[in-house]
Amino acid sequence: MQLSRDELLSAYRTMRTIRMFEDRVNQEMSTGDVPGAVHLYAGQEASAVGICMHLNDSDRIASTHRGHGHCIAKGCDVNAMMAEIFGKANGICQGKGGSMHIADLDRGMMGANGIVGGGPPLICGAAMTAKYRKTGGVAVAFAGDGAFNQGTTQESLNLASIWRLPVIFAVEDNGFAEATSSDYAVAGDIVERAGAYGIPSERVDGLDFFAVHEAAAKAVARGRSGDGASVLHIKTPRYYGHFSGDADTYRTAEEKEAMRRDQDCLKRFRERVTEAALLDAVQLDQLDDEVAAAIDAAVDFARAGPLPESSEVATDVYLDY
Amino acid sequence: MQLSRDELLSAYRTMRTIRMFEDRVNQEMSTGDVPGAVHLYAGQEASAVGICMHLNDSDRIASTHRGHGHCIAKGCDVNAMMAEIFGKANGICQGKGGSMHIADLDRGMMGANGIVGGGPPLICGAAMTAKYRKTGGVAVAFAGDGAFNQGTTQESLNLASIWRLPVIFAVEDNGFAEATSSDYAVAGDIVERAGAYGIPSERVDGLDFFAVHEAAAKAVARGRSGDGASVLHIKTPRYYGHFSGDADTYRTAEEKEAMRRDQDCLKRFRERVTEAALLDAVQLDQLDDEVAAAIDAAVDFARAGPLPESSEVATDVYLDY
Amino acid sequence: MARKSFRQALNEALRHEMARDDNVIVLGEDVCGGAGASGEQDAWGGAFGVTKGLLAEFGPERIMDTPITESAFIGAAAGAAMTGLRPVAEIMFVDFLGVCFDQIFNQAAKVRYMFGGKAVTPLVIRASFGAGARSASQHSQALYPLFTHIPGLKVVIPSNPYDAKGLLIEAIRDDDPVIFLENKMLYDSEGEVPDGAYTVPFGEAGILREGDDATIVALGRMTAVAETAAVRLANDGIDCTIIDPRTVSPLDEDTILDFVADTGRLVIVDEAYPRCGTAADISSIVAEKAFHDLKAPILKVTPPHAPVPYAPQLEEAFLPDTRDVEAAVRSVMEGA
Amino acid sequence: MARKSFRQALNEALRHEMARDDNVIVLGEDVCGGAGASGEQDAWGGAFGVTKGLLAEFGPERIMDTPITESAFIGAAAGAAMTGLRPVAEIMFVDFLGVCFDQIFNQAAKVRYMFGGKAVTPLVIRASFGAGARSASQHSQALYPLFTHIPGLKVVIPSNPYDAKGLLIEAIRDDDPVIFLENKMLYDSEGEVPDGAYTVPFGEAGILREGDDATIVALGRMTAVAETAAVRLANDGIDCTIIDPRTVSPLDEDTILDFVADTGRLVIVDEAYPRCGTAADISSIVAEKAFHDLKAPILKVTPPHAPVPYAPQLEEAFLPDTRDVEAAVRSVMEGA
Ligand SMILES: Cc1ncc(C[n+]2csc(CCOP(=O)(O)OP(=O)(O)O)c2C)c(N)n1
Ligand SMILES: Cc1ncc(C[n+]2csc(CCOP(=O)(O)OP(=O)(O)O)c2C)c(N)n1
Ligand SMILES: [Mg+2]
Ligand SMILES: [Mg+2]
Repeated sequence: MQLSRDELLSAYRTMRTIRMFEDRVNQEMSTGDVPGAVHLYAGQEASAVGICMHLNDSDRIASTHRGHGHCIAKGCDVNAMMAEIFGKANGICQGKGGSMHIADLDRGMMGANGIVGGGPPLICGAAMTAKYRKTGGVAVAFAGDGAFNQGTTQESLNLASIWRLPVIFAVEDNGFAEATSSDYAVAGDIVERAGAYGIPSERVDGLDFFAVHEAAAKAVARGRSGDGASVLHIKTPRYYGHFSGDADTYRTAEEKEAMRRDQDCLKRFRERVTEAALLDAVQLDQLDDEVAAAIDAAVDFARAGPLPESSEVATDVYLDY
Repeated sequence: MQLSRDELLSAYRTMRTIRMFEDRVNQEMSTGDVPGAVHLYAGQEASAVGICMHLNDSDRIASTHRGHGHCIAKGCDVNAMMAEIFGKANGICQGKGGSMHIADLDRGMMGANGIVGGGPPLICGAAMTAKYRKTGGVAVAFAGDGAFNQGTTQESLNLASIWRLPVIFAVEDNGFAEATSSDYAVAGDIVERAGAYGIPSERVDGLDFFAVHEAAAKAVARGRSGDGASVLHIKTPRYYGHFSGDADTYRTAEEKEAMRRDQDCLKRFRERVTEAALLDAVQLDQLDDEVAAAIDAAVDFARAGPLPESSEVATDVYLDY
Repeated sequence: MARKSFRQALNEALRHEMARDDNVIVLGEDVCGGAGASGEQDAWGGAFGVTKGLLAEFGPERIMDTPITESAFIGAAAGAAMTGLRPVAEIMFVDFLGVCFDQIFNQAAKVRYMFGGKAVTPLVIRASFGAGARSASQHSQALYPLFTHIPGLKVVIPSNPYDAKGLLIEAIRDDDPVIFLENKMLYDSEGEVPDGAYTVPFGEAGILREGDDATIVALGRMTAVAETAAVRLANDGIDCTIIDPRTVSPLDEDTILDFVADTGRLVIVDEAYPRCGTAADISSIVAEKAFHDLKAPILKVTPPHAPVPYAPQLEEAFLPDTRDVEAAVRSVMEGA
Repeated sequence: MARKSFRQALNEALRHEMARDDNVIVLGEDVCGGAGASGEQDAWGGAFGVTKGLLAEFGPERIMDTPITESAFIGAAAGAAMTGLRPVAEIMFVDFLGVCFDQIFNQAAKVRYMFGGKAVTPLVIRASFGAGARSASQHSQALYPLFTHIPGLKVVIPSNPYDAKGLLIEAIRDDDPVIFLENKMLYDSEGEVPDGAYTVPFGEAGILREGDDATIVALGRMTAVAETAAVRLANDGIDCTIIDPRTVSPLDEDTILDFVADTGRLVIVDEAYPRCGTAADISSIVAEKAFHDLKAPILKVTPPHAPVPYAPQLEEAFLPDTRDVEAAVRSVMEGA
């Protein structure tokens, strides 16, 4: 599938935004001004962006605890996200949700999720709505290798299969669920396990934006045309520890160094598009600067944001009670 | 695998006991003297017996709502079972459990279960005990086609696989979960789905006692020797409605007639052993009479049993509180 | 008005709302019954026949048999609600909540709050509950205190066919997640039920009887137990008010407090387990807000802290009965 | 005796019992941390480091990292308990109970009763709970009222390192299923803890302070909130008793009733949600059994009926604090 210059620029900008957002959040953690913990998505950018580029606001995604990348790729406002992480009233959830509950239903972003395996059932419902209304919409459940084992995910695969729901299960396999490796915890093979539900299922190189983009194109087309669900098993690295408090000692220093050096989807993207002369380096550097400025602005926005009023503690529990 | 005459007689006796037990419970339902509902196992006898013949009291099984057959095959006392179903104080659970909670831990029978998919996690635990203590014991989770979909079952397959637990998952596929067919509800293929966890998995003809017995022999040997879990996907008919109040109109009269006529594991067993001159018909008829007398006695035992004292309502909640 | 069963009242509520709004869909295990089978396609209409006939009227796109995967289909119902449908999902027995509780209490109940007010989740989850059917420990529980505990859920417990219909219509039209619980012993009970659609509001208790001596609060099937007791007590000159909260979340505290102010005596009859249960909840509200009106201890008439047993003699001993209620009222009359 | 942290006290309890009885095993997500990885094999010791070091001491057959399949491994722990082991399973955050609740409340809790007294299930499930760590709605709940509601479970909530160790040893030696809940804000708190093994019995409250004017009941981290409030109140001449029930199921009713008989005034401070919560539960027991001793309403100091928010300002507003307790005690002193 041939991508236009604008599309390539947009893909790169979004991936870079995610990377810089995460690196910056990581940095801000050490200031002590971020109240809660975060799970950073850095390293996995090609997955979120390669998939979400095919989606519009009426398509839905359900995300995970490691949700910032999905949110950005699905069009959530970066300022409001940052403010949310800082716990401010101008946050995307008014400071009530924090990193693990960023959501923007107008963008079709149905929420990060603090429960591993929480998203796949919800996304089946979003797909039911699309199917029932015949909108041609699709719904994507992002889930980690750990989440893939969860019964809720397995049940969702079954439901999506028998009802031919327009769902894409994007299984982001970063090799770890917290400190436990997927080699140890995931029995058998993810592609086979998903395929045995009768769902077309394929392994995708998460370092290669173009591979993700192409696999996602097929899966999205399948969903839109009424041919049902798909599974993408996306191998991808996790740059940081599991969460902001993780010393990450279960991986060796060499392993982590090699990962960052050899497994960088952004680097690969740059190489590929510059070598093919699709975009030039100067342009990309300029984009990097723009993104850096946007992230600076997001942090400023967040820091300047008002604190929530304590009287808000019990509002928005119900619409009407 | 060659079965001795005694083993053949014992297998037949147990299968016939289950069949007559269930037919009789069905009959007793209409007297109004059985307080609760029952889920009858008639038709599926070869499965319970073909598997449990390989087990001893220190091997464990976990059963389902349709548990009478498993209980009998695992050696539970038929009198005490019948008394339980009648809600009597001499019942196997002192009248507290009823049909859906028959258990006898001394026989390794860890309970019928009112929750679909409730048993597989428990049986993983029994297998952990066997493995940890190096007893060579195995643990069998019976589960229906409906239960196979449940997330608890899928999670148990994963756990049993990665820990190489001595578990046998006996998936009794009677084509229906209540009124919903497995063709509709089960995505993909059970053997493939189980196999994709890296667990040896095979389809077995549940009408053929010898096929079940042989497949179970391999699975049990695998468990005992430390080679981990197995899955048997056993196709089997369900003679009665889902439960005692089910009009069973989702199956046509012809279909049900044909099922009872053509799919009878007891008939097949008789034919096979008499044609091969392993046992003779007279002997088998005599056994039938003995079993009939035993079932009569069980009903007498149950009817004569004392009612539980109402003061027992709050005993045995805890060992110590 | 015609006499109709509780079951029929619920069925009519679903039919009205499905006809009125095509965003209303129904899903659950065997809500039709017969998917993929050779025989009747609407063979069950749910385990208790409540949804029977909807398939013929509204078709398979609007009422769907599900596999036995409660997490997936309850979660899907929540997700469908978040994206614009108004699903009515059925969990056959409330006892099964344990396999899908996360989707109810951490997802459906909390998305609105966590997302800063952005999510709207017009989800109804129907389930049968209650002891009395000889169904033993895993098919007879009440369990509504678990839902009541969770902020974000509304919890409805109708006691009669009229309320059942009106409350279910209200639940379907409500934009928050509603847990709608049907006492399985009431499905065959009858009462006057209008043919048309009407609503019974949440958070407004019903007054089943008025009397100056003592106030009894009872829900669901326990209202009938309270009523029988009240009739007997009236023969002895003890006049009771009976309040049916109808919804426990929201709870109509005002009505309860008003009557306690009048009678000074309160007995709560409830079939849920006692610890952290509904009776305890209501008692504590009164002990906090109407203490000075009280002339006697607040008595709770509940089952013991024990699972539900199978044998009839044991199950009868488990459930609160008329004598228990009578004794409690007599006790509070003595102020003891 | 040495000063030790709550975390270390728990770790010692596990070590004593694993050394004492090789039926004791430990399992849960990352209870070691590092399974299948290239680096450190005991990298986590659980999300809060409680099980750190057990792998080296007892080996991988006795402490096992699990996949993220709570139903399977909590159920497996129950099944292992039914067959003779004494598993201690960890659910990182009690908020995750929703994905495995059936195995806890319909299986582990009920097998003994359903089977007529035949099953013995010496299972301990440990979980962290509580607000204050800026972890938002799905990682900050208390939820022990859900367990307390269920017959067959014991529910333990230690408030200090000494109790934590003694109660955990008691839990592991207990033959019933025990839910052992650790307030995550207490892991770093310190106190005197003996080096050897000892038990703190279930169903016996601790008296943290005695005073004649009012009784405060508080659990877990709320005991410290109550203590601070009590010191301030004492400056104004209001002397409070503080009772820490330590276990809510069983609950030491006698101690609470005795002190209420002395003081006539009761305030319950609890961080669980209010509806059908622990404060309501205790209040209702007192309103039933010690009504005539009461001189004032029973006040509950709890969070609002709302999920736990993320932002610090909101989370502080959510949690009961010293001023709330002080105000409640002053209010009951006035009898209002
Ligand atoms: C039901 C549940 N169990 C456990 C956790 C704790 N937890 C949070 S993230 C995580 C690991 C998830 O691994 P994976 O799905 O691979 O996602 P990754 O973190 O690698 O992106 C765990 C165990 C949780 N949040 N929810
Ligand atoms: C968690 C749960 N969901 C639903 C039910 C209601 N139910 C009881 S048996 C049954 C069908 C089970 O089908 P299957 O596993 O195929 O066993 P079969 O009845 O065919 O033996 C259902 C849905 C239940 N008991 N537990
Ligand atoms: Mg992962
Ligand atoms: Mg079946």
